[in-house]
Amino acid sequence: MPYRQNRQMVAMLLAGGQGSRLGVLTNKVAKPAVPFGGKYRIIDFPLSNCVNSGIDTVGVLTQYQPLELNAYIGSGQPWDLDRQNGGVFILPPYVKGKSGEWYKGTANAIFQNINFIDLYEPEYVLILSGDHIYKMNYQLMLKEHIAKQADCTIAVLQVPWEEASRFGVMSVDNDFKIQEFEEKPENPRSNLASMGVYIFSWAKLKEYLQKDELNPESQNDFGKDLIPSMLSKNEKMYAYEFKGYWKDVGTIESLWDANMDLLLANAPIELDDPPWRIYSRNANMPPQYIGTNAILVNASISDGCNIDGTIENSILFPGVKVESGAVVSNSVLFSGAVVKQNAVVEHAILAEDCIINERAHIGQAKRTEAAEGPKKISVVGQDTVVEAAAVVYAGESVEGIITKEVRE
Amino acid sequence: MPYRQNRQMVAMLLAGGQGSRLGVLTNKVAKPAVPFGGKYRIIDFPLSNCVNSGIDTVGVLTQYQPLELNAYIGSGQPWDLDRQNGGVFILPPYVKGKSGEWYKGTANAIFQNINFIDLYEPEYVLILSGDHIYKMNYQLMLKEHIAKQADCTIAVLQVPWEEASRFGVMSVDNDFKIQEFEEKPENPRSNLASMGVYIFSWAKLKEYLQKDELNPESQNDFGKDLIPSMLSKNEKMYAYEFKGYWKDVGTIESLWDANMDLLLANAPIELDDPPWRIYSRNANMPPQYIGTNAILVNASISDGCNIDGTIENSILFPGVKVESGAVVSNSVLFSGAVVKQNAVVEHAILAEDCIINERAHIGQAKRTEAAEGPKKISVVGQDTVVEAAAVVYAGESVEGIITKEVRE
Amino acid sequence: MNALGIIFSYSERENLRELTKRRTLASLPIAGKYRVIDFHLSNFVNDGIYDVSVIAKNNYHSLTDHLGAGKEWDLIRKRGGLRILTPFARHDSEKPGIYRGSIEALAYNMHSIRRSMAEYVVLTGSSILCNVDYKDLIETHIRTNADVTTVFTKQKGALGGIPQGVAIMNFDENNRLTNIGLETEENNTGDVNWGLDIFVVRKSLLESLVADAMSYGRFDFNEDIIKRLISNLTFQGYEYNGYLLEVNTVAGYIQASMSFLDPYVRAKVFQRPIYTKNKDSVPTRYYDGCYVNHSIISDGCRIEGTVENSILSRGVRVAKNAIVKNSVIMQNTEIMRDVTLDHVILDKDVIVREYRSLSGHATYPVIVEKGSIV
Amino acid sequence: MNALGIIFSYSERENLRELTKRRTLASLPIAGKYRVIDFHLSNFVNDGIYDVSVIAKNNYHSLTDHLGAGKEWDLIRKRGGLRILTPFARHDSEKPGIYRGSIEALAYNMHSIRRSMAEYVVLTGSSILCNVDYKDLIETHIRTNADVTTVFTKQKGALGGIPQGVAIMNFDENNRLTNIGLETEENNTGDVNWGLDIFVVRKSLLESLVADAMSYGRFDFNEDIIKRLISNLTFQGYEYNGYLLEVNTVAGYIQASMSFLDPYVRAKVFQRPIYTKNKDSVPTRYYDGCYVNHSIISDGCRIEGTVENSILSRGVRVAKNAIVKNSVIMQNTEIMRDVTLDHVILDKDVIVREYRSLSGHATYPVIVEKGSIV
Repeated sequence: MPYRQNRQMVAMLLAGGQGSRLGVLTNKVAKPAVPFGGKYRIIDFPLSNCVNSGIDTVGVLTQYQPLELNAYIGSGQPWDLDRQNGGVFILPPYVKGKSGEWYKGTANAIFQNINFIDLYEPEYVLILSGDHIYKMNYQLMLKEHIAKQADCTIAVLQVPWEEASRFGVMSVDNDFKIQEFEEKPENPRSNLASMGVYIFSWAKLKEYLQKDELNPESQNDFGKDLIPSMLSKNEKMYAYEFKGYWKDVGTIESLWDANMDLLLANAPIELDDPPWRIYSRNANMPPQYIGTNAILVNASISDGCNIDGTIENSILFPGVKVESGAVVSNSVLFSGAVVKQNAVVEHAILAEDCIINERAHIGQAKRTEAAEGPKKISVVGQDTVVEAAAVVYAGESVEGIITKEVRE
Repeated sequence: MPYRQNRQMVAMLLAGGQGSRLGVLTNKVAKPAVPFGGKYRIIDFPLSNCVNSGIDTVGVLTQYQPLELNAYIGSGQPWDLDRQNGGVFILPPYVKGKSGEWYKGTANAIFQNINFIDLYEPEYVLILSGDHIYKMNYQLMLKEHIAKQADCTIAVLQVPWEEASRFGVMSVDNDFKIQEFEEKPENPRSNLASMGVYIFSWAKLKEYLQKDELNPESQNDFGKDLIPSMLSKNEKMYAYEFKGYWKDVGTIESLWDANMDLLLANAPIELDDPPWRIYSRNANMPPQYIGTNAILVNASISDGCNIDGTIENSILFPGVKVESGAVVSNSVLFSGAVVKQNAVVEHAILAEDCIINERAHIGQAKRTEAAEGPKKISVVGQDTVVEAAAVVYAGESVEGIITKEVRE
Repeated sequence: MNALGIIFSYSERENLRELTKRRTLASLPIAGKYRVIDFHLSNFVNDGIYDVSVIAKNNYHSLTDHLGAGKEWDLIRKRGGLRILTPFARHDSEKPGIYRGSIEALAYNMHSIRRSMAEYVVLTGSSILCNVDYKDLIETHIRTNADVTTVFTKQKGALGGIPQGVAIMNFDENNRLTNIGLETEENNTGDVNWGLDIFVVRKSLLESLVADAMSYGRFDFNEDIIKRLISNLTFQGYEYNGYLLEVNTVAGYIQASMSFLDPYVRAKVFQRPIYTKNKDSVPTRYYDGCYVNHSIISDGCRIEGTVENSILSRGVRVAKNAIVKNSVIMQNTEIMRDVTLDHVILDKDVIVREYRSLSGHATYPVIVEKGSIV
Repeated sequence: MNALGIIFSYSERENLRELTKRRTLASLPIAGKYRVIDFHLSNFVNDGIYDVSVIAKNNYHSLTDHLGAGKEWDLIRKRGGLRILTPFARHDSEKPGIYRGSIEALAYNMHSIRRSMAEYVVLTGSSILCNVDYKDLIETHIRTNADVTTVFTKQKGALGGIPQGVAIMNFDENNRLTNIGLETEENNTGDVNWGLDIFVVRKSLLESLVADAMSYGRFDFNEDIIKRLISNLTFQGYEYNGYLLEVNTVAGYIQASMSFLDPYVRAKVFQRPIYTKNKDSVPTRYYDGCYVNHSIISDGCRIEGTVENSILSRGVRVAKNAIVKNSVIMQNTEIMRDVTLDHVILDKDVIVREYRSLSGHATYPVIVEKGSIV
């Protein structure tokens, strides 16, 4: 099409990961489509950050179970990304010439979409992932990148030393120039962890993507291959320190944790923030109804819920039903979950449309376990039916129809 | 999402074909994205037919070079298919569980998207392809399908007997019940050719898709496998005779022919037809300018063209430039093609943004050839530059930079 | 559906006091997050009518604001879609202002109505919420060869009677209208058929009926078309038996609002989606010490106090020790500490300061105007 | 861009005869497929200003029809986007109608302007088509610490002079405005700076300037704000040197239209995309025997006759032996066999029957009103 307007920076969102550490929650959906915070999905955060940062052209790279993610993103309208120029684009792998190739790694996914990026002739490319909960102004990071004439800028934040080995960490000089980068080191020499948010000068990135593709040894991954390779060639790479709230939600525990953070008296991340709104697709449900037997203690409840039980320290997505006598505590209930009379749900994540029947108990501590220590999180998969009086013990993940272990 | 409204019929458009018989025209785009008729692309016809027939939920199955096709379809707004419920959905192959699978055949493509179709719980599924130019009310066909309580209805039209062997042909009884189906038979026993437009009762189709998938012998193709298999099981299959204009544009010659049909004094297909409008994405160009040296004889010219030469019996897409002294005849020029001074273009298709420099000659008859017989069509690929005074002979396809054979 | 839906966004016989001072009836907030017109638009859309014109008369700023281009109702369309017909947008703009009855309103907007490609027109007012099955209504209209089909009911209104000012109708054994009159009694509880102000008519016939009535200076649909032509044309009745809420008066409005606390009403009303403007609200937060009982709460509220038997719109704040009972609280109101409200309607953007107490009665609730600080 | 664009859709000093009888200046068709406002909206959007309000006064039916929700200009937005501010949509609807100057127009729409989150406001009229670089304009405004920046030019208008009624300005060596007056001569060809009616100002300052002027009953921006406050505030000049078309008069309009035949003007104007309403037109068909020379032709035309030195909108039919010269032909007109038109403006939907001949002069073209049959 003519008159395609160039962009200073295009964002590429890596949304192809399977997210296998989220277990049953990602059996049917890609990780970025996993629900979060009562009415959001993880991908709402990077998408909203983009729009709020003034970035209006976003490619979303998908390959694992994209049906729901694609339907969720749709035209991009909920994020104001339904533009005549730019907007949001779903970029699946495809067949070129005679054969197709799946995305081999994060860098390869970008490599396969060089043509897409080139359409907008950007000077910079922002690489994002769909695994994190945070609010960040990428424009400020770009300013730094430009000011330092960097080839690559990596957003970092300080993590506790004991956790540093879970991340890509980097050693920097006084000017935050990166001296060393280690992917998940056993003995980290720094606690500046990569947030998985990169800005590259496009010409430079393209050059390295093409090199990386030719390297048969490479796993075609940003953290493992491309960034170390750039560093070894002494390219100008800087860290950009981010000081706000940032949470990787790649595991059941961290996902649960991040949800619970929203319920803290001084929540470290505030979603009710008009100038930096997190947008999401509207479920279009009637308002919630709170019944005559409801007891609500520190809860976040969304449209379409019908609550007649006790909700404590929990987050309920749209259309959840909790009947009288049921108790839901320290839990996250995705859309359409039903908790019937006198059932108990504690320290659990219930996925969409699961049904917890009368007197069932989700998250019951095993008698053999010590009472102390953090409780393990139970997960009930999408569409699962837990039969009346059945028990799912703390830390278990279940799917299908659960009849086991009728409670004494 | 809750409240997903069910549909009586969902359309699935098979747009994954490479269209290799279109040669250089499909090097960079999927066949359905090939331009047609001055401002359209092939896919505009089935999409507009759907909307005009009241079908508002369309899955487009892509896997070959979908970048441009996806950008073209976008939110579906040009076809009024940007709906809150339903609308148009791009359905690429994807990774399920541990691995992904490309679409193996037309039936397999539908098989892999059973979940998508099931979301709308349709009673009927309309299968379309993206290879044909026609205007058809699918609703009338559905009425027939319902009236006959058919399991499958195949749209057919009478073709000249000598062409029948190029199609899937069927023998029918007086009630149009299909007795026999042959895919490209050497000695056709009928001249009722399949248009590649099928309506299936969804329950029945799903059953056969699942069976077909389990059959290791199957090529997972509708015409070769699924329809013969249904016929062999005596399912209720009917032909539905269509009597309007229908043209397969799968080859260079037929694509050129169909374009030329629009220029006939009594064009067999009329695009300027408000109640059955063919929609397309707007190129947003200024109006055309016709210069002081222009001679226009039976031409179709679009926005953004700048014409100062002679245009005869030709179709010019938006943004074409023809300089003074140049002659374009019996040709189709895609968007942005440039024909410089005194160049000659005859019996040719020029793809997007190609440049025919001064005094070059596209479609020149070889001196060795007989003057009689239909002229062969020349094709100049996208972004090709034909150098000044170079010659491309009738029937040749060229790409890249063409300097060969300076004219005497 | 081959039909154009026309919604009159105002009511000629409403008495909603301060609630319609700055808005038209159709944009009155109801049931938490909705406006009255959401129900009418959603009914059309749910029955496949995607060509809808809304006739506005005055005070329609909040209405146009709410509807925008019609995105949320899926009414941005190449063909049909949503049109808001405002009197000032008329071609002969020298006569802006007030229509003398529904016929004049139709006549002045006929240039736009004529452009619709639909064959039939479904007309509805705003003040009655119900869910007539328009598909069946239109099919019945066609099947019975009626000239005009009018929807009626035998049900009583929310207050146990028949709303004042509605048309009382008699039908013969084939549901053909034989007689029409105006209800003048207040709260007639007799057993009569009354009209819901919903009509189906072929568009071409509507055009000529309106042109005809206009040429005689006649402006009322019931009086001047139906009553006068009852023996010349076939007016067919179509009985409606579903849910019915009427909001022409404050008492009716509060009754209709409260009826959403009834699970049966909610189930009926929300059987199909009701679309409304999306506000990107956050979920509602309930804090320690709150007590909520038998209430409808919309997204974006923050509740620290007590809410009982009430309807809360989006973005309402109820501070500690505040008590809200039997009340309808509209969007973005702030109810501060130790406030007590009983039988109160708080319009949008109201602030009620600490320790204030307001109390009305079911038959005469206290209304606090939009933007007030109490 | 952190700016709100405001377009006045009308001009207080236009004289376009029949062309604006039923439309406001901003919806005047021009350059084939466009309306005047397309250029203003596209300029904003191309410079990243996606928050635009259009102030309408009267006759805005065709304008709202053309703009719809703003889809084609990419102005359907969650934040900002397109707002059409019509006088009747005001809160205090008892005073509909006519504004007494641009200040009153701004004052009456201030509730809406105030809602915009933009820090700066760019104001523009409709009658001058140009492409000021708004990014640079706003940056200059900020850099020079101006209170108000006003855009001026030294260029002559299309007719070789300076349009009547514009503001004549003097600046000091730092481009600070020292003097402002009104052009009263017709076709002044002297060497002066004249204002393009484009201003940048911080929104908060605009609000107080407007409130202030209103409280004294002053309604004209140039006279009552700039002239009165010239010594108290810093009014900075910003010179514009690009293309310039002025359409306040019929002569200007036809001149501006014809200038699109100049490849230089086309190159300048269409350097960046100009968006307009999409009509899903088919390509234009040229039949055997047609002759077209030096003309702008839009999509959807069918040409069998002769077209020379003319501008044709979409959907124009020129039958056999018809001759169209030096004319501007608007949308969906039908020119039948053996018609001759010279120096004619045919408004939309006109039919010129066989053998008719109309002929005007460059300085006084014949105008055929919308929908006429000649």
